[in-house]
Amino acid sequence: MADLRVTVAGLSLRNPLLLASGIWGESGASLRGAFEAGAGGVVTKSIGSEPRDGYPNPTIETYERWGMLNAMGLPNPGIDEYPREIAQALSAGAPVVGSIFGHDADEFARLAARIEATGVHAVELNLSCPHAEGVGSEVGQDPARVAEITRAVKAAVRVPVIAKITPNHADPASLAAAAESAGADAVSAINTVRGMAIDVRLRRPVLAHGTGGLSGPAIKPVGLACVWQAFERVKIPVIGVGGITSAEDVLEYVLAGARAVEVGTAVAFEGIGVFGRIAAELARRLDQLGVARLEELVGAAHGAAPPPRTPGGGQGYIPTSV
Amino acid sequence: MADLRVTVAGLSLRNPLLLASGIWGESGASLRGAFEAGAGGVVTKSIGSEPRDGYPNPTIETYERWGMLNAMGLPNPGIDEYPREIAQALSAGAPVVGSIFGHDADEFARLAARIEATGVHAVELNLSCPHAEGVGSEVGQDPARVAEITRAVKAAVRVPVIAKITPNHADPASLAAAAESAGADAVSAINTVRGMAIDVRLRRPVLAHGTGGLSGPAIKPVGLACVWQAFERVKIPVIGVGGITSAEDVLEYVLAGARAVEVGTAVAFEGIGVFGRIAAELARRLDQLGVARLEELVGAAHGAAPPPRTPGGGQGYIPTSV
Amino acid sequence: MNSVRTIVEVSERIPETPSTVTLRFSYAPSATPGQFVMVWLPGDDELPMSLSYTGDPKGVTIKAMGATSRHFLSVEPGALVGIRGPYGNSFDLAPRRILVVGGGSGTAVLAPAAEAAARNGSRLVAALGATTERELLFVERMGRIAETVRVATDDGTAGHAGFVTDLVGPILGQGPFDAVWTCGPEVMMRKVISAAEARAVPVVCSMERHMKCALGMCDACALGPYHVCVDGPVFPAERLRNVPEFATSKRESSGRRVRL
Amino acid sequence: MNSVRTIVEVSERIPETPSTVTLRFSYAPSATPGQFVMVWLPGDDELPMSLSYTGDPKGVTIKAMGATSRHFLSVEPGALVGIRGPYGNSFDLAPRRILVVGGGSGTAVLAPAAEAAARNGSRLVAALGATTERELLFVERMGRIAETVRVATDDGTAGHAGFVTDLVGPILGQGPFDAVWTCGPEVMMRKVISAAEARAVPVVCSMERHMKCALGMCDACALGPYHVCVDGPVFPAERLRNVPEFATSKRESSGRRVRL
Ligand SMILES: Cc1cc2nc3c(=O)[nH]c(=O)nc-3n(C[C@H](O)[C@H](O)[C@H](O)COP(=O)(O)OP(=O)(O)OC[C@H]3O[C@@H](n4cnc5c(N)ncnc54)[C@H](O)[C@@H]3O)c2cc1C
Ligand SMILES: Cc1cc2nc3c(=O)[nH]c(=O)nc-3n(C[C@H](O)[C@H](O)[C@H](O)COP(=O)(O)OP(=O)(O)OC[C@H]3O[C@@H](n4cnc5c(N)ncnc54)[C@H](O)[C@@H]3O)c2cc1C
Ligand SMILES: Cc1cc2nc3c(=O)[nH]c(=O)nc-3n(C[C@H](O)[C@H](O)[C@H](O)COP(=O)(O)O)c2cc1C
Ligand SMILES: Cc1cc2nc3c(=O)[nH]c(=O)nc-3n(C[C@H](O)[C@H](O)[C@H](O)COP(=O)(O)O)c2cc1C
Ligand code: FES
Ligand code: FES
Repeated sequence: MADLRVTVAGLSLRNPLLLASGIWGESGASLRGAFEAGAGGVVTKSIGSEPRDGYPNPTIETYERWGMLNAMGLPNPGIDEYPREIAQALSAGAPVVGSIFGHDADEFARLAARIEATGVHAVELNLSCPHAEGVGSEVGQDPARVAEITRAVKAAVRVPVIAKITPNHADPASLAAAAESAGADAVSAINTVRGMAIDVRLRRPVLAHGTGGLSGPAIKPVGLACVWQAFERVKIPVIGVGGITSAEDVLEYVLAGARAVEVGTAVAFEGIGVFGRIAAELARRLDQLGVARLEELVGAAHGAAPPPRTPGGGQGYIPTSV
Repeated sequence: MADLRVTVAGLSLRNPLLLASGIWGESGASLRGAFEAGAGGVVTKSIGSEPRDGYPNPTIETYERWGMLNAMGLPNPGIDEYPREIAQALSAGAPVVGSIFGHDADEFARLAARIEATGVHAVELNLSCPHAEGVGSEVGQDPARVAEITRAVKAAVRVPVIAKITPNHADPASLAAAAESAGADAVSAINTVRGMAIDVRLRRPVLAHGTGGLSGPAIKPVGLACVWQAFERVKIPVIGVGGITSAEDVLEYVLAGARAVEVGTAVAFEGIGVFGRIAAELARRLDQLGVARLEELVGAAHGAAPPPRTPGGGQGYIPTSV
Repeated sequence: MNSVRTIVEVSERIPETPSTVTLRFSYAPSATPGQFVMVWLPGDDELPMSLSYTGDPKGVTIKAMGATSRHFLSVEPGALVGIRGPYGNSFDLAPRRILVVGGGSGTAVLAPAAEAAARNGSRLVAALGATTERELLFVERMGRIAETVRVATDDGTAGHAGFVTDLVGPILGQGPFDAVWTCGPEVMMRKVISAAEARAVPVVCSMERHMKCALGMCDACALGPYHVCVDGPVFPAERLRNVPEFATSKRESSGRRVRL
Repeated sequence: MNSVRTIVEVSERIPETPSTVTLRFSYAPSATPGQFVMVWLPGDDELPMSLSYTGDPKGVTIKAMGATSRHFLSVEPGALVGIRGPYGNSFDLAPRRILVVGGGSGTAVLAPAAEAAARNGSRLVAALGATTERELLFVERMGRIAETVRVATDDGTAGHAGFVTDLVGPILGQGPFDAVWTCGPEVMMRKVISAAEARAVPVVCSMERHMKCALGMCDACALGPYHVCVDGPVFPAERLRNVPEFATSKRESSGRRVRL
């Protein structure tokens, strides 16, 4: 039976499947439930300094089984209330990553210290939520601010720090590089892709907030490209996120360079059993492929020979780094 | 019967459906065929200074009916050869938009003048192809270069100029604003979303080029958000592109602010008959909605009242411009 | 999971009490009693609402609580609302002798379930409570199917003066019952459970929690190890026994726990 | 449209001529004779290839032309290749008397079509051409189903010394034929059409054009008003009559037209 264990940013995981931030992440019982259902570890909902309601409903729109748009607006109980939820997850033995969001480096650093004190095994910086003003990707789209925030958080905590980057950028890998330069222990890619839904009869946006973030299978190609490019650019481990619903998806991310992955929207489409199912599938698939340890495959699609030739005529094809 | 005619960037179209660049766009007979199949007008393949083979195959990957990834690599016969193809489309009476790509403002200006001379009714600047080195979004992701290129093209031609912008950016509307400030007559949004596909058994990227661009239904939410934001930011007309497969999709784009739309990937999934079908559907749907002229709906979802209240508790919801 | 949103036209508006209105509309997906839908009032919020009519046309029965539910009261026929669902589980409709205990708008979900059970051959007694006589919901509707309908009002304007829960013990004492179904404020439901447990009658509760996605994803509706939107809203009381939040706390929109 | 790519293992490699090899593999989607698949040699290009075997295992028969097709020659059993399709239309298999005229690797697509027609009761004559005897493709395979197989080689090492097209007139003169099927260089096919038209026998041609998407989208395979990938590859000669490019020009990868 193939070995699914991975080590990433100091986390030792029994399998590479993390619960993504924002899914089953507000209550300690849910975090625990996700772990018991087979997740290798859990990332909490992104927590801020104050309780925050998020946007009014409608906060989600779905597209058959291939996509979902959400603008939750970062609802969270705030850092004063949340530690009790984390405690419940930790007591179940789950590796817990505390996700935080803030307006500036100071706020991030303060939140990081607070959440570290709960006993989380790592901190993930939400530098990438596409639908919240003054936080999320608004602070995370500038490499300089990514570096500044990462540096401040690194100075404030001892646990590993993971920077979660946005795909809504001309060069997402530059954000990964900025995080690495400031000492991040890993990057996770990606958060949702900015999107919107309009209702024709009502002549208005569907989400109360107007724009939201696209997740689910639709964004898997986007996530794979970001992970691929980040892997080429940084030495720290990359965690792949976006549209994962099967063992095959996990392996694609791993081959692109991910050392672990996060699973979100699949929980809505399939239920929390998705973790157990994918983990079992993954072990079977690796056996089938004759791979003893999942970690052997990290980044293994890099360096595959490029097409060796120029098709007839014209100015021809010049292979480039992708 | 509802009036589907629209006027955009000086083009008078019998219906808002343009053939998107890169689809049925290399041969004059195909451009003509798309018009005869019901398109309101056609955009040519993006043409460069020299013949260019594009990348070797595989150049496409599909995802059921909801998405497609391509890295054609801008194959095109070059500006010396292409005028004969345009002539064939013009002779059929089709409104023709000549799409061009280049490495810098000079090359764009030269190409624009050359393509204007063929008699095209407008020029579209490809500032947004996500998978070609030194051209496409590499020049189009910087507002200053978008403005510089647009300005140079405007100085070189009399026909209207449309800047096609990329969604792979932190703030795509800023690219629209840059184009407007430089005199663009319209913007089209969006080109494809950067993405990648990996094959697990082969342990390599599927596309010969590695990364490619995602198109089709998966990116409709992304296109709608870009059109919405561009409409809020600029006064020049916006042309919506991305994932359109039905009259409902067209109306969503129009309500978000598009005065016309382009249809690409749907041609692969349904055939060129998609134009006639959508045009007929559109007329029926407008009749059903009691709308006499499609143009009445342009941008009509803007200004819909935001949710009026804060849900109980917490720091509450502050409506913002989306 | 039916998560596609459909815009429907309200076909009928039935004022039920001064604070409660039923809206009927055609909505194709089939539903079973106990399930709920997410109802969007465009320009306003989207709220979970039990189906008070599960056939065609479907219906929801809304009591004015906060701003949005109050806005729903003024929705007129012809208005467009967004519906998605139905979501959640439903009542077991096997024929038995059932006591139905509804408090306030909680009766909305019990009525279609009671009707369906009656059609299947169940024998029913109903106990309905409200603040005052005019606020009693579906008394007539329940009267058409139940052997007996007992009412209670806080102010004594009709039936028992006091809580509907006061009626439960005496009714259960009068005859063998196989089940109690209840929906209303959690403190009320807890009392119903106590009274029924004393007589070893199993209770089923229909629960409410703040809801956003209704897809078992966002965690807004977390209740102990459950998500009310997918594991509920109908819970046998045994499943609630080890849920410390039951009748003690709930979560706000932010996820913050507040005492009930 | 079957556009999902499947990675298959080559199960058998059959050298057919010094420059031509057949690769067999299991690939589930059903196909009809005349259709093609896109075959990807990982690390190299992906090329359109007619199915030379449409049953199970399927097969493609590849002649070394440029670099990629040459690389295919050295593919061994066990190698992984990517397949998508089948794409395009197919031959009309109604029973008739058919003359099959193949030039070079063109015979690859004609063989399975001829076999299927024969199974349906068609009577067949085949005329096959190549540069030299050892390059003649599927002579034995055609011999098993055709009443007569005539061959032609440029260098006279077998059969008629000269073009296979020289055989068409004489064969058609010998008996009533209902149809001619041909695949090969376009100049060859044009000559076949002339010879058949002189005797009023309708011709069907299997065409090749540069292909990228195979989905009727990218325009690489444009041929007059047609896209060979979806409107073809099988064309009745009448449909080609008004296509000036036929047998005169084709498009390179760039879309630039070049003379044949
Ligand atoms: C499964 C389910 C079925 C329900 N069925 C009915 C029904 O049939 N009839 C009926 O009148 N009410 C029903 N409710 C309650 C209803 O959804 C609202 O909670 C209530 O109408 C108050 O909403 P408001 O926005 O006007 O109140 P607010 O002023 O916003 O707040 C009043 C209370 O409503 C709660 N609330 C606000 N938004 C939501 C939300 N999205 N989800 C849940 N609670 C919310 C608040 O937390 C607060 O406790 C049901 C709730 C659930 C979860
Ligand atoms: C529908 C169809 C069916 C075909 N069936 C067969 C078959 O059964 N057996 C067989 O040997 N060949 C077949 N071919 C031809 C084959 O696809 C290639 O053209 C040929 O193998 C040469 O490829 P190359 O890359 O080695 O040559 P190159 O050196 O690249 O060029 C040689 C020629 O091949 C053409 N070519 C290159 N790439 C492509 C492409 N993607 N699509 C089409 N032509 C291309 C070039 O334009 C040039 O004319 C078929 C082509 C088509 C369109
Ligand atoms: C409902 C919902 C809420 C989310 N909330 C957060 C959040 O609080 N913080 C965060 O970093 N990402 C959040 N995300 C993004 C996910 O963690 C993940 O990056 C994204 O959904 C892509 O993965 P998926 O396709 O598996 O869902 C949220 C996503 C969804 C769908
Ligand atoms: C095969 C293919 C080729 C394309 N080539 C071009 C191109 O040459 N120039 C350009 O501006 N856009 C090109 N595009 C992008 C489309 O014009 C369009 O912006 C995009 O596909 C989104 O629309 P869709 O979802 O309707 O396809 C291409 C898209 C595809 C799928
Ligand atoms: S409402 Fe989102 S999990 Fe139940
Ligand atoms: S190969 Fe693309 S249109 Fe035929």
